[in-house]
Amino acid sequence: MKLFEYMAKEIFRMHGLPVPDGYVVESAEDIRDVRNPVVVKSQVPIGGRGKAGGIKFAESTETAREEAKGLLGSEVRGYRVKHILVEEKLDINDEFYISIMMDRSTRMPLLIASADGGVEIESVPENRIFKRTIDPTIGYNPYIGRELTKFTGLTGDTAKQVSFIAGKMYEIFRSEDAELVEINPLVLTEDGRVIAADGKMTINDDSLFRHPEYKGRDEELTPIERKAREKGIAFIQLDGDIGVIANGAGLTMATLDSLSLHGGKAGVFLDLGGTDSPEMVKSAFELMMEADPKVIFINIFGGITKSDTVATGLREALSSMDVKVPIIARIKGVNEERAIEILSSVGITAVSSLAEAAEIAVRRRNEAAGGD
Amino acid sequence: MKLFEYMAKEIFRMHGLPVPDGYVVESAEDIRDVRNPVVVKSQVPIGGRGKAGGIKFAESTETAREEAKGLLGSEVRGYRVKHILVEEKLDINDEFYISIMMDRSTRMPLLIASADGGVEIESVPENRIFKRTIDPTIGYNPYIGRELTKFTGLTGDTAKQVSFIAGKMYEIFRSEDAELVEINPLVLTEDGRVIAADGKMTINDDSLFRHPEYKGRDEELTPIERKAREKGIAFIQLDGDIGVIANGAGLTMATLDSLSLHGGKAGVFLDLGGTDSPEMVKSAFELMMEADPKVIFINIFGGITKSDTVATGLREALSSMDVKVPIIARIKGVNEERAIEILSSVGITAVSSLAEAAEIAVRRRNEAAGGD
Amino acid sequence: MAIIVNENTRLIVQGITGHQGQYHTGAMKEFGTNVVGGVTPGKGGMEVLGVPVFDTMREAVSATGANASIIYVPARFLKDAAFEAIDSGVKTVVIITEHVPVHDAMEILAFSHRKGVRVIGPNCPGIASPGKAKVGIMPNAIFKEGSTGVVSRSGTLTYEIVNSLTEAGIGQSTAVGIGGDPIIGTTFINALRMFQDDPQTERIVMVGEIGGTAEEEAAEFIREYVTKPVYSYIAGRTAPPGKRMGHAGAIIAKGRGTAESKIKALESVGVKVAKVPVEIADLIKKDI
Amino acid sequence: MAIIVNENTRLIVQGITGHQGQYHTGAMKEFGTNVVGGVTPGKGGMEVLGVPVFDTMREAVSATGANASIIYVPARFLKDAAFEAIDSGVKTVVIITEHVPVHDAMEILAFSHRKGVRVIGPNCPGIASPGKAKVGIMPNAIFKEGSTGVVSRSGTLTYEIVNSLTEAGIGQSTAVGIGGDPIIGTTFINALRMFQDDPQTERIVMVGEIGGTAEEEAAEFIREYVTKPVYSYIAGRTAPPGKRMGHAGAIIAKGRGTAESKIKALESVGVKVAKVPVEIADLIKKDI
Repeated sequence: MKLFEYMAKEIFRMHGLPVPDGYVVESAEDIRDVRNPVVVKSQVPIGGRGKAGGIKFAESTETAREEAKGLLGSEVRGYRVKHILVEEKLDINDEFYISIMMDRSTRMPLLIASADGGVEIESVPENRIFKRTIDPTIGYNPYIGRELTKFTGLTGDTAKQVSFIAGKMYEIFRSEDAELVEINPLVLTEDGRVIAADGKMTINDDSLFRHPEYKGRDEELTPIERKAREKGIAFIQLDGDIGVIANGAGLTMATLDSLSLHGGKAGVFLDLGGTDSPEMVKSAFELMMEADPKVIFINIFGGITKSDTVATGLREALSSMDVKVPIIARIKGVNEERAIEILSSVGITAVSSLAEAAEIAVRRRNEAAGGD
Repeated sequence: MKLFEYMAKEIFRMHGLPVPDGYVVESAEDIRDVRNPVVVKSQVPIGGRGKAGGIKFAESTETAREEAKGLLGSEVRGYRVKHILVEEKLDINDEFYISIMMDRSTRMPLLIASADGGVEIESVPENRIFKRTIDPTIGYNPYIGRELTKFTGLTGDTAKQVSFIAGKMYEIFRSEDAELVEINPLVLTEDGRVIAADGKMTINDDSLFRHPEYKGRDEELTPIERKAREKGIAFIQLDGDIGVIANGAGLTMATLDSLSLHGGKAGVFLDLGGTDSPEMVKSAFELMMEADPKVIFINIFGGITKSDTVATGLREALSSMDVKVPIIARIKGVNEERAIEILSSVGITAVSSLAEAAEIAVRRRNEAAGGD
Repeated sequence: MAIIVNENTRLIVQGITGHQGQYHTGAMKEFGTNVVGGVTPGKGGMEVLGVPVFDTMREAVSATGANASIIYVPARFLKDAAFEAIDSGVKTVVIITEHVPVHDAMEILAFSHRKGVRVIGPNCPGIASPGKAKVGIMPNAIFKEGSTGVVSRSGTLTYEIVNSLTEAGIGQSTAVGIGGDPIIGTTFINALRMFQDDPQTERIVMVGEIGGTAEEEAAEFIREYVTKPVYSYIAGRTAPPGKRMGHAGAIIAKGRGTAESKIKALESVGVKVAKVPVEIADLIKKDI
Repeated sequence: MAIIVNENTRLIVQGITGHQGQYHTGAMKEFGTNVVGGVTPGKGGMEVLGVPVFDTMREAVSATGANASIIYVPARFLKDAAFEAIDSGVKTVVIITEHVPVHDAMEILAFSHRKGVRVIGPNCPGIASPGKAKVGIMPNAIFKEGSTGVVSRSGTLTYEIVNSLTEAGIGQSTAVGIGGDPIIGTTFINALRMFQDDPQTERIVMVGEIGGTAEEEAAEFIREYVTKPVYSYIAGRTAPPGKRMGHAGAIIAKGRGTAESKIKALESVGVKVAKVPVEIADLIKKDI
């Protein structure tokens, strides 16, 4: 789960990593008296807010509240703003970049830093970027900070502060089960402080069971997305109009590829995540109906459950629903002939070949869409 | 440094490891009203207190104070008792043994446990003792507790408590830089609690710089021992009468062996710990004078410092002291001829061969001792 | 020969008394796997389908001479079970469990590396060498013994591909599902190296998907090391771009990670890439 | 040949700008060691005795192609310096620093094991192969090139023994002081194995002391592996019993650890044990 900036900074503060003085509000009235210049920052789980007009400056209480009013409820890069972070405006002398992420190749944390902060790090030349794998069996040690500051040309007290911050970031990365901890920009102020002016964190979803403090603090979901998450089903909205239900991410994508080969496009897809239990298929079907597709395409490769059991479950589910759109099922596994029989008996076109099923699904969609 | 039982239990308590209710006193008057039976335990840094009469039981305030009075100031196995631990008397159902120590062979912590607690663990048959190396890169994990309790035949809630305690002991072992954490007996009470009835800990001396909380809490030293420790000199009292100063533990022991070969016996030895600096030699000499030996034997193998520099330092030290006993110096290293000259000029018998020097030292001792 | 598991595999099932553990113990035995024991703490002394159950891995290994384990325990107990397996003396550990915290996976793999133990997974369907042994959850019926090595990041998509190979008469030496998590024990490169070195394997099918750069790295490795023909399918050609690791991730990815990038990288080293799963069998049949 | 250090050793001195670092850099250069660089954080760009100083080990290794390092930094900074060395690409790390916390030593050795780096020490005088290189603090003058390998737990006692060998005309292939701390990187057994395998070494001198069971374990290893003649001296025959690790330690020691136990174990595998240091040279001279 991606944390909002203000949540990331709460965690930074708890670990003793310096952040600007500030607080979060949900309404402009909650902004306190502004004595020194402040930044009014819309809280959206995406970068590029500044360019998109999501960050404002104010020198008076009135302006600050006005700017907050403008931002709250508005859309910034596709996200509705519900929270505003009000912070001291820093006197910036220099801006750095620093992050720690989980690196798939080495299977270890990777520390990334650059003296060229405040811009998109992808745009910084490779030879200006410090990258350092941290062996988790020994963790962060001061020598890594020395390598970092040497590379980035930092010296003296600034180097010490940045080293300290890198160590704190590693501590946070490990203790919070993060996939990413990123500060951009890390600001060197005119008076020599090094402060996290921004903060991004992604917490590994699979670790949330041991981080109850994050419960209910994740990004907002549509009602249907929330329902899907509760069932453990991945729900993705796309721009086509065939509804796809499949088990397993790879098989789901292969299903999209197969539809595409015949000229079809998915409008929504539900991935049951490797399971083929009748209950899950039923839940997915209920969710699918809410997404209102033109055709529904089910692709189940039976692993643990026998195909006919899955088919029976699906037949039961359908008996209590009023489904108007055509359903095409590709069903494979033990007792697939029996499964195909069961589904055919309730009007579902069922076959065992993925290619054939995809072709039929696209044809039906085209029929349903008429002259679209 | 070895901790007294009551200090070890303070640490156990801080980490959530169950210990009996109790408190420490330095005077019998400080014993509070006794409502339930208590144990009155003399605090000495050595095992076998019980047999030596260092542990008493009391059921009334009066008896408790009487027993404490008897113990305070007495000697238990060679140690003067200055502290008394007063604790609830446990209703013992069963006694186990458990410890974690640093194992030289594997260079890793070793967990040792037995269902046969309350006795000297050396007396327990090998096949009743559970031993398990803990890899410090992964630490203690529940499966190690399951192996322990399986081996020792513990089940159910007792097994769970013992597993928990083993994990806590590992946590303490690591966080306190311990060389040893030992509980014997670990008691299973009649009402099903598992409690550390005793506690032993040795903190690694070289780690004390990062454990300021232990400062001044170590065992008592004689004034001369304290002075030696402050100078970084190892001071050991023996039962002979030749005073030995040497640099390095191995060389010091080799010096004793060489003296012994010629029939001599050291009375005290000072090990400068590998250094050969004139200042250290001087300090050692001053300490040595307090120990009042019959002959002083100095054995310095020069490494970093040139021999003549060491000799000059020694000459200076002697000029301000009134040394009556014969001094024999074995001095080896760069410019040893010059060093021997310098020492000879102030009446010290100096040679470069250890064998020869040892022989002379023993002869002088015999002359000094006369008809002993 | 086959890779990793074969007729000499002596398997312990961790979590054998659970629903999944029991079911798959049966399926693996049917496949021909020599399941020598199971472990469930507190259930030592029981039997599951004639297989003796032990309380700890140490006991199980010392009593049975096992050299491999498969783990079905829930994610929150997985780290402990995996450490126990790696520390027990077995040489191969297959982790079926899904939703394993990524930091746990990292620690498990650091330990396995230290101990010289091969880990497959987590979140994988396991491995099967038809005619010899299966250590996993893949349906038995889809396999046929042969000379094609299959390595895949997906679960059910692996079944799809293996099934389509079998239906086309193309048997497998070994099929290994390495798992789709970001942090996994056995990579494409590990599997490619073993297939290249395995005499039974004559060609390799590599099933990838969008995200990460494992396929691009595999392509590099194929260029350097693999001489046997490699066929591939990359799932997600038409899928929307997945979640990315923000800007930090972009630095590592450097424009890689898309289906196009992966397909291009693979084709540039001579790999034949199918557009849909079933096409792999067609590509192979053209060559043999 | 010699063991561990030789004419191909390219050495970095960690803590080169300190008093000890400077002094021994000079002494090692005089001995013939190829000291290619030094490291002191914040002092990069300086020179010490013509040796370039770097801020970090990474830089130093990449600029000089170093393959070994020696560490003189104080105990409280030692763990960081040792991790840095092990992580830098060098293959040998000699830790002179004394009073290293035993848990730090344990962590350092776990990491060195993971990285395949040889650590000597901590709290050791280092290693010298006369005529080739010295990485340590032993006095230069005591050495003479030859065919006797020396391994010792002590510091100054090593000087004593090497010196008495040299005075008796017995040269050394390599002399290594492994350090007297409980937790050390290179053990008697490691050194014995290397000396046995080293063509230059014809006989081995092993200098032990009371405490621990390393000498008893070495005796076991000698029985199994060492065919070259071994001579020994165990310091402390007449010393009082040292500190013991309480009852827990007694379980491990099982009556071992005394001079008698060590001497008996060594003599039982054919090792000739001297009563005093100088006697070692006599024992060797009788045999050659």
